[in-house]
Amino acid sequence: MAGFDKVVSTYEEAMQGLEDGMTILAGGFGLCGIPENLIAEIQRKGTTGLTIVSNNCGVDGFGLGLLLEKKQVKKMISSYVGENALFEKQLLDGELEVELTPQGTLAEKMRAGGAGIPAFYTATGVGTPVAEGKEVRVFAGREYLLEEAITGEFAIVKGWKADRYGNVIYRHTAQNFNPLAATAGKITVVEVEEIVDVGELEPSQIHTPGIYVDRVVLGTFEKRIEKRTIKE
Amino acid sequence: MAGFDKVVSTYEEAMQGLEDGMTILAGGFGLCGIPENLIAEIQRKGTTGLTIVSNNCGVDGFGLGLLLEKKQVKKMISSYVGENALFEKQLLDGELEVELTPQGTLAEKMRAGGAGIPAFYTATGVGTPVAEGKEVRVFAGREYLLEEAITGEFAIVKGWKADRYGNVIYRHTAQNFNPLAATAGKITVVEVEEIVDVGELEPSQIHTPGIYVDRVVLGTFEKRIEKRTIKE
Amino acid sequence: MALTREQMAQRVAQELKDGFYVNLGIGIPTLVANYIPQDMAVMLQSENGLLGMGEFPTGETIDADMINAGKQTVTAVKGASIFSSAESFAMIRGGHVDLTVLGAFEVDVQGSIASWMIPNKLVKGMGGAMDLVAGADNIIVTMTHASKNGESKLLDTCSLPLTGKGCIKKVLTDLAWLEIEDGAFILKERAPGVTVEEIQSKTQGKLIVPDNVPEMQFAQAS
Amino acid sequence: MALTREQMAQRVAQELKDGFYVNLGIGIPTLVANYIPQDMAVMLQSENGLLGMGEFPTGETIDADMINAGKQTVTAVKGASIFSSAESFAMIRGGHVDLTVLGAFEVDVQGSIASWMIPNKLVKGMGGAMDLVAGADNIIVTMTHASKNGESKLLDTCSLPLTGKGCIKKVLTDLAWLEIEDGAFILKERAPGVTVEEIQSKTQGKLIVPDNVPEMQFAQAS
Repeated sequence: MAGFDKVVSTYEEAMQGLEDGMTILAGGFGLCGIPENLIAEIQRKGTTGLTIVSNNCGVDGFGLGLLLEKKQVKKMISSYVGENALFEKQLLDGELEVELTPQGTLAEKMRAGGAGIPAFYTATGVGTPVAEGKEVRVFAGREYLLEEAITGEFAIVKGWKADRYGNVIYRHTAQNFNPLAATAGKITVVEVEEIVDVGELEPSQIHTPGIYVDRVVLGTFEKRIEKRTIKE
Repeated sequence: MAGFDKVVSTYEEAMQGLEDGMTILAGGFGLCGIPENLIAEIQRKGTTGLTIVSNNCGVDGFGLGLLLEKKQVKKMISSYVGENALFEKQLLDGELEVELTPQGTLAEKMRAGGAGIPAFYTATGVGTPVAEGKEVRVFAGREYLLEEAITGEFAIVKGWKADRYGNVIYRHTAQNFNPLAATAGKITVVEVEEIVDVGELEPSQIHTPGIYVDRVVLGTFEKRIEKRTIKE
Repeated sequence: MALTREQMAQRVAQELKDGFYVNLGIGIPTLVANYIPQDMAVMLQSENGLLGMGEFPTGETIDADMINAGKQTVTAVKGASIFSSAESFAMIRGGHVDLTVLGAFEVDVQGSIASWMIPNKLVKGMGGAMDLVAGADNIIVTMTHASKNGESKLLDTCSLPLTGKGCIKKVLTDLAWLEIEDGAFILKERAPGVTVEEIQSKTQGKLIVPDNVPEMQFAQAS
Repeated sequence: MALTREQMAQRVAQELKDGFYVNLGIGIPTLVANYIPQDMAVMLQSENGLLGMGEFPTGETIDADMINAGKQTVTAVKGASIFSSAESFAMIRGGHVDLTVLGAFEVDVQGSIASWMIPNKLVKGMGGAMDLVAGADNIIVTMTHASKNGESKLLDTCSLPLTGKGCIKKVLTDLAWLEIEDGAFILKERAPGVTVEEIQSKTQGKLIVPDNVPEMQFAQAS
C-alpha cells in the first residue's frame, strides 16, 4: 500500500501535471524560503501562460525571475515587485499582467482559499486603487473592502524538514507565505532540506499538517541572500 | 522598567478589571484545556451579567458550569451545550440566552476578531436555523453566509508553558480554542502549568506570540476528564 | 434482517480507500475505525484539533490533554499532527478531508440532513456537524431507516431543523445502502434478508428501485 | 536647520514607550531602532513574520533563513517569535502593534497617505504598507517636508494614489513635528533653528500654528 507516503524521487515527478495556463501559488518572501528547485524545474519544463501568486517575483536570474526570463508568466499576483529589472521591462512592454495586492491581504487570500472561506472583509486598501471594483461595506462605523480567496492548481512550497506523510516544519523566517500556499493548492508540492522519520516531528509543532501536502521532494538549496547585511 | 514582563502573582490580579456585563472569550474544548482556575476566580469574584464565548459550557460543578450555578452568565455563545443539566434548566427557564454557533464558525469568528477581519463568508449553516437574519451570497455558484467576528473585553486561556513575555505553547489537544481566544481579547489572561525562561521556547514553535497576551499567571490544575475511555 | 451497528460500521468501512483522511462522527461512525482493512492506511481527523487519532489509551498512558471530538481520551498515531480549532475547521471547511461519516435524525431526497435539534426536546447544539457537512464532498450518513415507531427517516423533506442543505449523497441505514440523485433515493444494496418491499414501505421520500438490488456483501470480520 | 535622518529617528524614538511592540518601515524608520532609550524595552515586529527583531548578524551568524521585511539579514532577540505571513498580518490588521513608523511621498490634512506609487514612474508595489496603515491606531509618518524642488509634501489632498485614507495623525518631517486634526496640520514642534514662516511656506495644506511652537528637544545621543 502507498498509504500516506508523499515522497517522490525526482523534481520531474514533483511537478508532473503542470500545464500551460495554470495558476501556481508560491511560498517565499524576497529570496527567503523560496522553492528554488521547483521554480527551476518549471523553467526546465517550459510551461507557459502561467499565473503566479507570490509576494515577490524573485530577482533577475534567480527564483521566479527565471520564469520571467523565459516569458513563461502571463500574470503575477504580488504585493511587491521591485528589485527585478526584467519584471519592470515586461510590465512596461505590456507582456506581463500584474495584480498588485497588499501583503496582508495576499496572505489572507491564500489562507482563505485553503480554509473554504470564499471572501472576507478588510480595512486594508479602502480609498486606494486596490479598492477599485470592490464592494465597500461598513461594520461598526468603519469601511471595509470585500476581498476574495485565492486558490491554484499547484502550490510550490519550501520546507525545512518533512516526514513521508507530508508533515512539514519551516526554518526561521523562511516560513512566511509557505504554510499559506500549502493549504490552497489543488496539488501541493513541498521541497525540503531533510526528510525525517515519521513520528520524529512533535505533533503540536508541525507547521503544515500532511493533509495539505500531496508531494514531498528532497532538494539541495543555494539559498541566495538578497541583501547581505552584517553588523559594522 | 516593566518591559514585556506579563507575569502576575495572583489570580485576583489576573482578572482585575473584569466588570459586570462584560464579554469573556474562553479557551477549551469540553473540559480539555479549560482555564479552570481563571473560571474559579470569576466565580469567586461574583461578576454577573456575563456573556461567555466558549465552545462548551463545562459540566455541572466544574469549568464554566460553576458560573451557571451562581447565575453569573447572561448569555452563552457556543456550539455545543450538552452534558450540563443546569445549563438545560436555565435555558428552559429563560434565565440564559444561548447563541448556538457551528464549531468551525465559532473558531473562525474568534480568529477574525483577533485578526482585524470584521466578517467573512462560509458555507456552514446555509439553509439552517443558523442562517436566520444573515446575508446569503453566491460565490462561484455556491451559497455562503456572512458571519461577523467576535471579540471580548477579556480572553481567558489555558496554556502549557509560557515565558514572562507571554509567549505560550499548548500541550496536545488542550490547544483547541485557546490560541484563537488569546488573539481576540482586549485583555488576554493566560494561566499556565510552567513559566520558563525567556529564550527557552523556540521562536518558530510558539503557538501564541506574546503580543496577544497581557497577563500570565502560574497555576495548578485538576484537569478533570469528562469521558475517561481506556483500551479494553 | 436489519444490520447490527457493527455491520453498519463494517459496510461503511468498505468505502474507505488507502490514504484517506476521514472524520468519523459519534456513535456508529466511530465504530468504523474497527473495520479499517489491514492492508489500508487511513488517518482519522478529530475536529477538536487532531489529525491521526489512535486507539484509546491504557490506564497508564491516559492523558487529560489528549481527547477526541467526542471528549473521549485517545492517543495519537505516529505521524499525527495537532493544531487549533481554527486550523482544524480550515481543513474541514476547505474540503481537505476525504470522507466524513456522521449520524442523523433525518435525510431527504434533496440531500438535506437534520441531526442536531429536536424542537421542544433538548437542544444540545450542532457542534462541528454543520461545518462537516458543508465542507465535505464525500459524506456518508449512518442511521436507522425508521424510528422505533416505524416512522421513516428518509423523507421527501426533512421535518426537523437542518444541519445542512443539499449536501448528502450517500446513506447507509440498517436496511439499505442508498444514494441520493436528482431528488430521489436510489436503492443500491439491501441488508441481507431484507426485501425491497420492506425498504419501500419504510421510505417516505421518493425511492428509485433499480432492476437489480444486490444484497450487501461482508468480508469476514477481521 | 533641517533635521538629519539621524535626528529624525531620534525624535521619533521619543514617542516610544516601555513595552511597545513597534513596526519600523524601511529608511529613516529603520534608524529609530538605534535610539531606543536604554531603560526601555521595545520589541520590533517585522511583517515577514518575526516579532523580536534583533541586530544585524555577524559574518559568522548570518543566515539566509533569517531576514527582515526589508530583506536584510537579521537576528532574533531572546523571547522572539516567528510565524507565517498570515499570522503576522493578523497582528498588524488586528491592531496589536502599538506603533508603526513609515515613510511617505505625501500626507494630507485628512490624514491620508501616499507612499507606494508614482504613476508613469516605476511601480514597486505596496508591500505591507496598506495593511500597516489600516491596522494601526498609532502611526508616525517620517518624510522630508518638501521635495528637492521645494514642493510641499504636506497637502490639502494627496495627489498620488493613496496607501490609506484618513489614517495618519502624526507626521515628523525634517522641519517639524505635526499632528493632524479636524482637517488641518497642527504645528507642534519646530526643528531647532527653523522658523514658523519657513514651515508655513513649505506646507500646502491648512496649517494651524499655536501661539507657542517650541523647538524640538534632543537628549544627548546615547
